[in-house]
Parts: sequence; structure tokens; C-alpha cells
Amino acid sequence: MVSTDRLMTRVGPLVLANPVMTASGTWGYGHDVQPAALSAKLGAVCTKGLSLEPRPGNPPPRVCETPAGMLNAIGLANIGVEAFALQVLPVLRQAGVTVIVNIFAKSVGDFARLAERLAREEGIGALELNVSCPNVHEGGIHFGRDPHMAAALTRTVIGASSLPVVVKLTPEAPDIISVARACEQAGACALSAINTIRGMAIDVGTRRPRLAMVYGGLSGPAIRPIALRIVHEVSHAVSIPVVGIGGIGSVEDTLAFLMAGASAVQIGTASFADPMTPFRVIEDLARWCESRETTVKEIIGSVRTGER
Amino acid sequence: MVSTDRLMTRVGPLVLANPVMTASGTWGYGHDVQPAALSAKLGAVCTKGLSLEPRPGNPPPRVCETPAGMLNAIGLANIGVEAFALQVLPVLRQAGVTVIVNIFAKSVGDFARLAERLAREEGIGALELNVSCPNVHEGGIHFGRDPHMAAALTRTVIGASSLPVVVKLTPEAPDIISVARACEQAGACALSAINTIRGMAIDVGTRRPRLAMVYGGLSGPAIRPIALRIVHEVSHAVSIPVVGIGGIGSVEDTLAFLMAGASAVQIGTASFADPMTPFRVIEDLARWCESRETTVKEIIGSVRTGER
Amino acid sequence: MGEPRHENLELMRCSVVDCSRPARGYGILRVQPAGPVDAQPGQFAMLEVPRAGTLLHRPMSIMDAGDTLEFLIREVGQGTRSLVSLQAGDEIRMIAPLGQGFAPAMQGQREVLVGGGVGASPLIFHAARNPRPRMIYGGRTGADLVMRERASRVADLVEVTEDGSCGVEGMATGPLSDVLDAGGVDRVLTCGPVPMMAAVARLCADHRVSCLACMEALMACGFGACLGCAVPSRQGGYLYVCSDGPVLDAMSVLFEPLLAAAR
Amino acid sequence: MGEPRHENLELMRCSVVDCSRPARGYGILRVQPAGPVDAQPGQFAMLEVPRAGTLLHRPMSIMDAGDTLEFLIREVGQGTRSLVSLQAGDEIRMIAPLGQGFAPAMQGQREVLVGGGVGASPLIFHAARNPRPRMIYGGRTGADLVMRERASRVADLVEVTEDGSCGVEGMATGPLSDVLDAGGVDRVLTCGPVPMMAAVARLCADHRVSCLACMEALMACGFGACLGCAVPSRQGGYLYVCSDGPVLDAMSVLFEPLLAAAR
Ligand SMILES: Cc1cc2nc3c(=O)[nH]c(=O)nc-3n(C[C@H](O)[C@H](O)[C@H](O)COP(=O)(O)OP(=O)(O)OC[C@H]3O[C@@H](n4cnc5c(N)ncnc54)[C@H](O)[C@@H]3O)c2cc1C
Ligand SMILES: Cc1cc2nc3c(=O)[nH]c(=O)nc-3n(C[C@H](O)[C@H](O)[C@H](O)COP(=O)(O)OP(=O)(O)OC[C@H]3O[C@@H](n4cnc5c(N)ncnc54)[C@H](O)[C@@H]3O)c2cc1C
Ligand SMILES: Cc1cc2nc3c(=O)[nH]c(=O)nc-3n(C[C@H](O)[C@H](O)[C@H](O)COP(=O)(O)O)c2cc1C
Ligand SMILES: Cc1cc2nc3c(=O)[nH]c(=O)nc-3n(C[C@H](O)[C@H](O)[C@H](O)COP(=O)(O)O)c2cc1C
Ligand code: FES
Ligand code: FES
Repeated sequence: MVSTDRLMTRVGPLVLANPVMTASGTWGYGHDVQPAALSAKLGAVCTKGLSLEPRPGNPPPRVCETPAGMLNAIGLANIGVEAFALQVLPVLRQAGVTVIVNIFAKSVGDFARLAERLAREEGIGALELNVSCPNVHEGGIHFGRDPHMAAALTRTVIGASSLPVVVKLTPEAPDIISVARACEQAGACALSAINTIRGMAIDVGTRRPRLAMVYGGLSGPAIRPIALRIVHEVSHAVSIPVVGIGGIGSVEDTLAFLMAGASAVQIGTASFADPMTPFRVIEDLARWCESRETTVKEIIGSVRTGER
Repeated sequence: MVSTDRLMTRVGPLVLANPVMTASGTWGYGHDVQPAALSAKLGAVCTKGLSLEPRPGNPPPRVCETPAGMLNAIGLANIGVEAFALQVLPVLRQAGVTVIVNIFAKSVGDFARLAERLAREEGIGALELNVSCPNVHEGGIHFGRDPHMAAALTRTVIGASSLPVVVKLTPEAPDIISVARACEQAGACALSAINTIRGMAIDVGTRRPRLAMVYGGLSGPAIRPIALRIVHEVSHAVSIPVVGIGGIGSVEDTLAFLMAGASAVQIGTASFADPMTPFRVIEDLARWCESRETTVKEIIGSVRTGER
Repeated sequence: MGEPRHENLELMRCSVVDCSRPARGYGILRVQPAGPVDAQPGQFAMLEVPRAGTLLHRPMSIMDAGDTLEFLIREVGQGTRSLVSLQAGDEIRMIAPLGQGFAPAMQGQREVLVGGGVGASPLIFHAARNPRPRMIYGGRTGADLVMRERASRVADLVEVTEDGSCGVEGMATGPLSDVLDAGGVDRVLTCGPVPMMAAVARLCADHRVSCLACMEALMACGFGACLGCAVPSRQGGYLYVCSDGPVLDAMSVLFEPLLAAAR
Repeated sequence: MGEPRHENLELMRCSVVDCSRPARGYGILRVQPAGPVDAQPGQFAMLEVPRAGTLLHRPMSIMDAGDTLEFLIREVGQGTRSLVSLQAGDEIRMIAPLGQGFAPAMQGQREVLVGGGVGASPLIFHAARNPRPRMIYGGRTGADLVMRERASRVADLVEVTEDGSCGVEGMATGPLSDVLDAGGVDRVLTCGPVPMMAAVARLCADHRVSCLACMEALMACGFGACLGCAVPSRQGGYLYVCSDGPVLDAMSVLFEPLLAAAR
């Protein structure tokens, strides 16, 4: 795994060895799917969405494939903050993993309690607020749709934890730019975009929805053009870093998001087919920068619009 | 081409021989890409978005392929209402094509003038209001985002033309259900959904956007799960018919939209690869209904949700 | 928790040795992996689908693992159609082995295997590696018992078809019931359609015989990352087929919701 | 307007006769259509890309149309890579012929063809069907002139390379300028990279010689349905490569914006 200075990037106060993270919900807790030592080679790991209490998740079927994408309605199954703090964090700390803890709750108060609890632990790089998960009613998607609520939540979490806060935007926000600006003003150190987009699939043989929950979140290459457009829009509207997410699986995809204005990226669905994807992307990116004598910093926001 | 009673469906006052239409902007004016005699075998043809004056459209590149989809920024190039009325409509009328005229304008007044002009012609089945094209600033996307504006526009167009009005919804509406309900109350005879979703692609070799307009509308199978979810949501929120659009290319896709609640479908991008797609779908649908001794009417809305 | 479930999640390059077609709609895919694969019966592989434009890989039980890896594949969609059309020399990548297999039979333990459809695959693998067991093999008609020849080489075969076109007429649970009534069975291993496994599990519970079910679920990853492969647990919550299974203690699985979903 | 541009937009099944590789990165695909295809030089086909999971078909100039159809393909992406890897017996579907080709040379009309890269393809087709013309064939190095052998069979060939590794050193416009200066040329036909065609068009305009350019554009459909293939017209508005072209009067094309976009 290469990690030259060329790949170095910043996400708020976090200095990352490279801009490639794994997306929440697609890499477990950073030590259980792949060894923590491997996770340590990533720019950062965003851990599976965490709540105060453990959650079992939704009934099956929870996933199905769609053209160049997949739907999921996992239901934010997770081990709860206590198990995470006691069993997971020590392992990640030990291995030197840069950890961004993705959290969600159904109320501002629970968000605050969660942030407070995590702030008592060493080894957390930042919190990522999942205000946008479409799969559970209490998943907090309402926070992500409204600029005022998103800002209030951001302020509360920052107050409760002192940890850097990344707000993960939902593409379903009526006005994503306003939400982005509101979170910036509320003190978010960065924004990440995008979470999945609600979709549906039907098995026409049985006339049943392919997911037990009927709707699920669409991810994968299918949503990449939408994600790239949103990252471009948002990164031009705010001055804090934006982390690009959505259908990324190659160095070309990563470069596109960096050029559009992202300071780093997260890889999700692509790791399901090939769990070595993030490492391959890091290597390819190092080679790309090397051969062109350039750096990730120079690439960020370098798309040539308005030249025609 | 089969067209049995089994396939019959209604879209407001329109009785269609089958539920398969071609989507606006993907089948020319109904007589120029394929012969009008072929178009007559379709449930209906939605003609290319029409404005008062002819428009040249956007500079190239206007299209690019994405995973299971494509982006377009055609810019609503069209021949204008006069040429349509004088040169196109007579041919379509003669051939017995069921015509839905897709129209757009930058103001309510222009929408009204357009509708008035078209109401003077024979042979138009309905108007489809494109209040949702993401590719031109004057394309009217603001009408589609706001329930009040969408309703006001619908009312004005109905008043100006007496033609049945279908409102084409944009997936980017902050609250698509409210827009749908507002249009229903304003007298729309049906709704169609969805138009494309704004996206972006970058050629990382040249660092340029792949489209001259930077953003374009995403269509094709990639958006099908999103479209299906919206059709399901909308058709449960209103009691007027919904026309399903988005990535449809097979009888299975068509069945899924019908089961989700659509009364008819439109096929767009799929016709670019195979311009016989709509006819193949009609035949396959006839066979499907025949072999199961069922009808399109019975299929509509028959998805089995809430049974688990 | 503290330990990753897998040592190595690298995609392994394999070259196709052959893909025979034992019957219409089925293929037996044999591949040569780059290195040796130490797989247990009941474990599975995630197979890349070459040239179909699909995104996710497809889980397949391993039917044999020696120099080569073998899979029994039924065509049900785009992915499996593409897999059974592979030809000698084609390349295919996969992650294998994955999941928890059948614990080997203990000395003197008397087992009965109950398989349906492609569920025969892991059972044949198990039988080949253990003292010759009895195997009840069910299907709708004789044509569905595609592996009957091969199964009879490694197990004492009882064939059952719903239409009676081959062997006993009825369901696999018929002969199983007789065998269990006769006594002396230490454990039952089953793999097949959910209704069959549910019925087998119930019979075993009634007879107080331990039962291992090799389960299926829709999977995005196959190695514990997506949490997609949940099956309801009788203890509450969910079990994950790819990492807790695919071989699960049938008593721990709540079959009822799965049966409802299959209706 | 009143008439559809195409009689028949059915996908035509073809079987691959062979796909030879004239040079690294290029393929000559020869297919046998189910029925006869009456194509004019300059016309193109929309080729389905088998097994790549791509959505849209790929436009390719026809290099020869008799019993079989022939295409010269340069690998630039997923689609073309997949096309040149086709093998004898494979099936491929396409719509052909599409667009407006070169009007045949009139009795005694003296033509010069100027081709670059895969742009040689429609020119070779034209040359083969008309009295032997002169053809200027340019590339960066000798290796780019992949069809030089074949071109020399149907045209009096002038080779030009930027690095001088083959034929004249420089750009195709060098020899063209000499030929036009010498006079007696009735029309110029060109196909190749935009900068080359723009330069050729300017030279021809300067010499008041008519010039036909066989253009490219990104296409979604190839038959007038998507309005994707616009090139700016000197008369204002746009021309559509798939239906007004691909062969356009070079004077009617506004090359400047295309050149800017290519930078
Ligand atoms: C651990 C495990 C082991 C398996 N072993 C085998 C095996 O040895 N041989 C074999 O033929 N199949 C096996 N399967 C099932 C196999 O993975 C699916 O049939 C395959 O993924 C379908 O892919 P497709 O693209 O052809 O079908 P799709 O187009 O994806 O789906 C077609 C139909 O098959 C259903 N389906 C898809 N995946 C599954 C699944 N995992 N389980 C049940 N139904 C499914 C879908 O709901 C749909 O109705 C196994 C599955 C698991 C989880
Ligand atoms: C009328 C016409 C005739 C053509 N004839 C030939 C021919 O005879 N031989 C040949 O090799 N190619 C020809 N082309 C170009 C060919 O269609 C493209 O190279 C091909 O579509 C690229 O597909 P891909 O999937 O390999 O590349 P993609 O992955 O789609 O793209 C790879 C790169 O190629 C560029 N590209 C894609 N399509 C075109 C295009 N239409 N024109 C220019 N650049 C493009 C893209 O911008 C991108 O940078 C022709 C194009 C047209 C419009
Ligand atoms: C199976 C699955 C589980 C996910 N779980 C979470 C989660 O717990 N929290 C969260 O913020 N996002 C979650 N996501 C969203 C991803 O982090 C990411 O935003 C999205 O999948 C788009 O990226 P991709 O296309 O690379 O997968 C999940 C996505 C998938 C596919
Ligand atoms: C090239 C192109 C041009 C289009 N032009 C129009 C248009 O003029 N008016 C309109 O309402 N929709 C237009 N659309 C949107 C389609 O009608 C349709 O809503 C969308 O493409 C989704 O369907 P599909 O995935 O089947 O293509 C256009 C789409 C494409 C791809
Ligand atoms: S298949 Fe992904 S966790 Fe089991
Ligand atoms: S390529 Fe579609 S109109 Fe020309």
C-alpha cells in the first residue's frame, strides 16, 4: 500500500494519509470484516451507523441488485455505543486506524447523549452524523431535509462532544445547498455526500416488493452521476471540505469526485464485490499522481468548467 | 403488433389501446424517426418538448453514457408550435396516432399561449406539461418544484385549452407528493413521473465535464428503482392515473410499474439502443396477460405490499 | 468481535476447466484456482459474473474442493445464466471459501442428509468426505434430481419425487419420518428450498434429533460487511447467513417469516 | 419532415466472420448480416456491444459492404474494447446503414481524400467504389497508418507522419496544400480528428474547392431520436451528425467551438 505525501489531504482538522475512506455500513466496524491492520492503510474508516442501544435491523429480504446498483434496507442494525466503545475502539486504536464514527438517533437529545458517550473515548477522529438514512422511520431523515433542524443538531452535537463533526447529506433534501450552508455555519468541519436515494423493486412473478420494507436505499454506480453533481454543487456553495460518496469503485471515479471539489471520497458498494477495492484505488491514485507529478491537493476542485 | 382488450387502459379521458407510450424527447414528433403508421400502434406518442418558438438547443457535447444510464443536456431543441401544428399534426392525425403533446415555456403566459394555439388543432389527445426539465434555465423546473406554482400553471393551461392535461413530475421536487396532490386538485387528468434527475460526469483525462452544459439529466435503467418508488408513492397519494417513466425497457419493467400503481408507462432511453423496444414490450405484455388470463386493468396497483 | 472473520478477502483468479450441463437449466462448473483452497463442506464462494454487467457477485455452495473447485448451478436469472455458459479456458474470479460449513461427523455418529434441488451440492461434498451416510434426495419430478448418479456414489440414496416419476412418491419428509421413527439417527443435515428445510427442522425437533440447515439468503457481499443476509433467529434478532452460516443449527432459525415471504 | 428518415430501424442480427488485428489497439471486424445491406460510403452502423453491460450502441463507419460488412475499430474505451475482442461465430446486432454518405464522384470529377486515424475507413470504402483517387493519409507515427496497405490498393497514397517515421514529415495539410495549389481538384473528402478536418476545410475554402467532411459526435441513438449529435452550423443552430450527416459540407460546419471543446 502506497501512501506518499502526494496523497495527503485534509478533512477539517483531520489530516489523512490518503483521500480514500470506506463508507459507513459497508466495512463493518473496521476490524471485523477486514483486519484492523488493513483498515489502518485507509485514509479513514467510517464505521457502521451506531445508536445508543443495539438494534437488530429489518426483516429480510434486505438487499437486492438493480441495474448498476443495489437497494438496501438493513435498518441500521448495529451493536450499540457501549459495545463499540468497549470492544471495537481499543482494537482500532491499537492498529492506528483513523476512525470516523457514523452515528444516528431519533432525537436531538439521543444524538447528544451518543456524542457525549463517544467523546469520553480516545481514538475517534470525527463523528459523521447520519441525518439521512432512508431506511428507518427513526433514522433521522427529517434532520437532513431541513436546514434549521440540521444546523441545530450540528450545534448540539458539537457542544456535547468537542469532536469534529461531519454532516452526511441526503440527496433527498428539498434544498441541499441550504442544508449544507446551515451545517457549515453551525460549525460542521466537513460535509459528506451522498447517502443513498430511496428506491423500490418488484418481483413481477410474485408481485411482491423485493425488499420486505418495500423501499430501500439505492447505491452503487447507478447513482454516481447524481452524487458527482451534488458534490460539485455543494463544494462550490461552502468553504469547508466535502467528502464525495456514491458509486465510487476506481481511480477514475475517485479523480472525478476530487476534480468536482471533494477533498476525500468514501467507497461503499464497490467493496461488496471486491473488498480490496479501496486499496487498489489508493495504489492507482498514487501511480496516477506520480506519473503526472501532481498531488491530491492540486486535483481537488480542478474540473475545467466554463472554459467553452 | 397485438392489441387486445386485455391491454386497454385509461389515462384520464384518454382510452389507450395499450399502456405503452414513448417518452417525450426520445421518439421525435412521432412520424420522423419511425413512420407514423408504426407510432399508431403505440398506446400514445409523447412528442418532443415543444415551445412557442423554435429552439436550437445546447452546444455539444449533449449526451454521454453512464453506468446503466445516460446524461443528456439537449436543451429542449424543437421546431416550435407553428411547424408542429402545420407539418406534424396532419401526418399524425392521418395515421391515427394518439398524440400527447409535451410542452414547456418560461412563463405561465407562454404556457397558456402554447396551450391555446394547440387547442385550435384537431387530433391532440392531451397536453403533457414539462414543468421539470433540468437542462435549461427557462425550462420551467421551478414550476415543478412548488405545489402552488404547479397548481396555478395547471389551472391556467386547462383554462386556456380545454385539452386534458397531464403534469410531468420532477423527482427533484422537495415534496413530490404535495405537488402531485396540488396538480390533481387543479384539475390535471393524470400525472407522469419521472423526468430525468440532474447528474454530472467528468472526463478525468481532460478534466472537463462530459457535457458542455456541465449538468444533464440522468435517464435509463439506473434511475428505474427511484422512478418506481416515486410512482408507487404518488399513485397512492392521488386518485388520478399515473404514467410511469424511468428506465423501462422490457415487459418485466412495465409490469413492475403497473403493479406499483401506474396506469400506463413511457419508454425513453431504451428506444435509443433498440427503437423497436416499445413494440416488443406491447407484444410481450399481450402474451403475458394472455397466458395468465389477466388484463392490464387488473395488474394496475396489484403489488403485494404489507403482506409479510 | 475482536478478530476479523476472514484472513484473506482477495479475489482469487481461477480458470474454467469445464462447465458440463447435467440437465437443462443446470451446469456443473469446475474451475482451477491459482492456489490451493481448503474448503469445508457447506462453505461457499462468491463468484464474479463475467461479462453480464452485473454488479454483485453470486454465492454458490462448493460441491467439491480438491485440485479444482466444483459448483452445481441452477439457472434462475442473468447471473447464473452467464455462469453456466462459461467455457474451458475462461477466467473467473471469486472469494472462497466463505462461511461456516458442516462440522465433520464424529466417530460413529449416524447422519441422514436431506437435500432438494441444488441443495444436493453441499450434501454431496459432505458425504464424499465422511463415512457413507444415507441421503434423501427430493424434487418435483425425476428430472429435478440432477445429481442422483453422483449422490449415489457417495451416499445410500433414497429418491423422492412429488409426482412419483422417480423413487418414492411424495415429499422428502416422508422417508425422513420413517427413518427417524426407526431411531438411531444422531443428526440430520439439510439443504434445499425453505419449505423443505422448515419441515425437516420440525420433524427433527419432534424427534429430538439435532438438525443442521445449510441456508440461503440474498447476499450483497458474502463476508459480513453488508448485513444483508439476515434470517430471523428463534432467540430474537437475526443470524447472518454468510458469517454465522450458511450452516446453522436449524433450531435457532425462525422459519415462519421466511415461509410467509416465500408464499 | 413529413417522411421518416429511415425505412427500417430493426436491429439486424449478424454473425462475426472474423476480427483481425491490423495493429495493437485496432481491429477489423467483419460480420455476415442476415440479409443484404445496401450501404453507401460514409454511412455508418450502430453496433450493439455484446457482453459489456453498456447501454447505448456504438457508431462505426462502414469500411466495406458487400456480402459482409466491415468496420475498422480503434480501442478507446469499454465498448470498442469489447467489439474488437469478438470472435468468429459470435453474434452481434446492429442497425445499418444509417446517415448520409458521400455522394458518388461524378463523371470526371477529380477528388482528393484526406484521412487520419480510423477516418481512413469510410474513405477506403469510397475509393473502392469510385475511380482511383488520390488519398493523403496522416498519423502521428507510421504505426498509426494501420490501413496503409489496403488504402494503397484503392487509392494513390501519400503518407504523412508528424514524426516523419513514414512518408512525408508533417501534417496532412502539407501535401494537400501542394495538391490544391497545383489545381485541378474538384472536391476534397475528409475524415479524421476534428483539428485535421478543420484545417482541411479551411484550406479548401481558401482554394474555393468544395469539401465534404465525415463527422463524428457523441451519439445516443444514431437515427434522429435523441438530438444528441449536434455540431454547430455556420448558418446558425445545429446540424445533426446522424441524420444530416455524418457527411456534411465542410463549409456548413462551424469548427471553432468543436476545436475549443477538444482542447
Ligand atoms: C450460501 C448460498 C449458497 C448457494 N448455493 C447455490 C448453489 O450451490 N447452486 C445454485 O444454483 N444456487 C445457489 N445459491 C443461490 C444463488 O446464489 C442464486 O440463485 C443466484 O445468486 C441468483 O443469481 P441470478 O443473477 O441468476 O438471479 P437474479 O436475477 O439475481 O435473481 C433471480 C431469482 O432468483 C432469486 N435469488 C437470487 N439470489 C438468491 C439467493 N441467494 N437465494 C435464493 N434465491 C435467490 C431472486 O429472488 C430472483 O427471484 C446459493 C445462495 C447462497 C446464499
Ligand atoms: C458516425 C460515426 C462514425 C464513427 N466511425 C468510427 C470508426 O469507423 N472507427 C472507430 O474506431 N470509431 C468510430 N467512431 C467513434 C466511435 O463511435 C467511438 O470511439 C466509440 O463509440 C467509443 O466507445 P467506447 O465505449 O469504446 O468508448 P467510451 O468509453 O464511450 O469513450 C472513450 C473515449 O472516447 C470518446 N468517444 C466516445 N464516443 C466518441 C465518438 N462518437 N466520437 C469521438 N470520440 C468518442 C469519449 O469521449 C471518451 O473520451 C465513429 C463515431 C461516429 C459518430
Ligand atoms: C448495505 C449498506 C449499508 C449502509 N449503512 C449505512 C449506515 O449505517 N450509515 C450511513 O450513513 N450510511 C450507510 N450506507 C450508505 C453508504 O455509506 C453510502 O453513503 C452509499 O451507499 C453510497 O455510496 P456507494 O454507492 O459507494 O455505496 C449504507 C449503504 C449500504 C449499501
Ligand atoms: C435525450 C432525451 C431528451 C429528452 N427530452 C425531453 C423533453 O423534451 N421533454 C420532456 O418532458 N422530457 C424529456 N426527456 C425525459 C424523458 O421523457 C423521460 O422522462 C426520461 O428520459 C426517463 O425515462 P427513460 O429512463 O425511459 O429515458 C428526455 C430524455 C432524453 C434521454
Ligand atoms: S452477505 Fe453481506 S453480511 Fe452477509
Ligand atoms: S444520435 Fe440521436 S439524434 Fe443523432
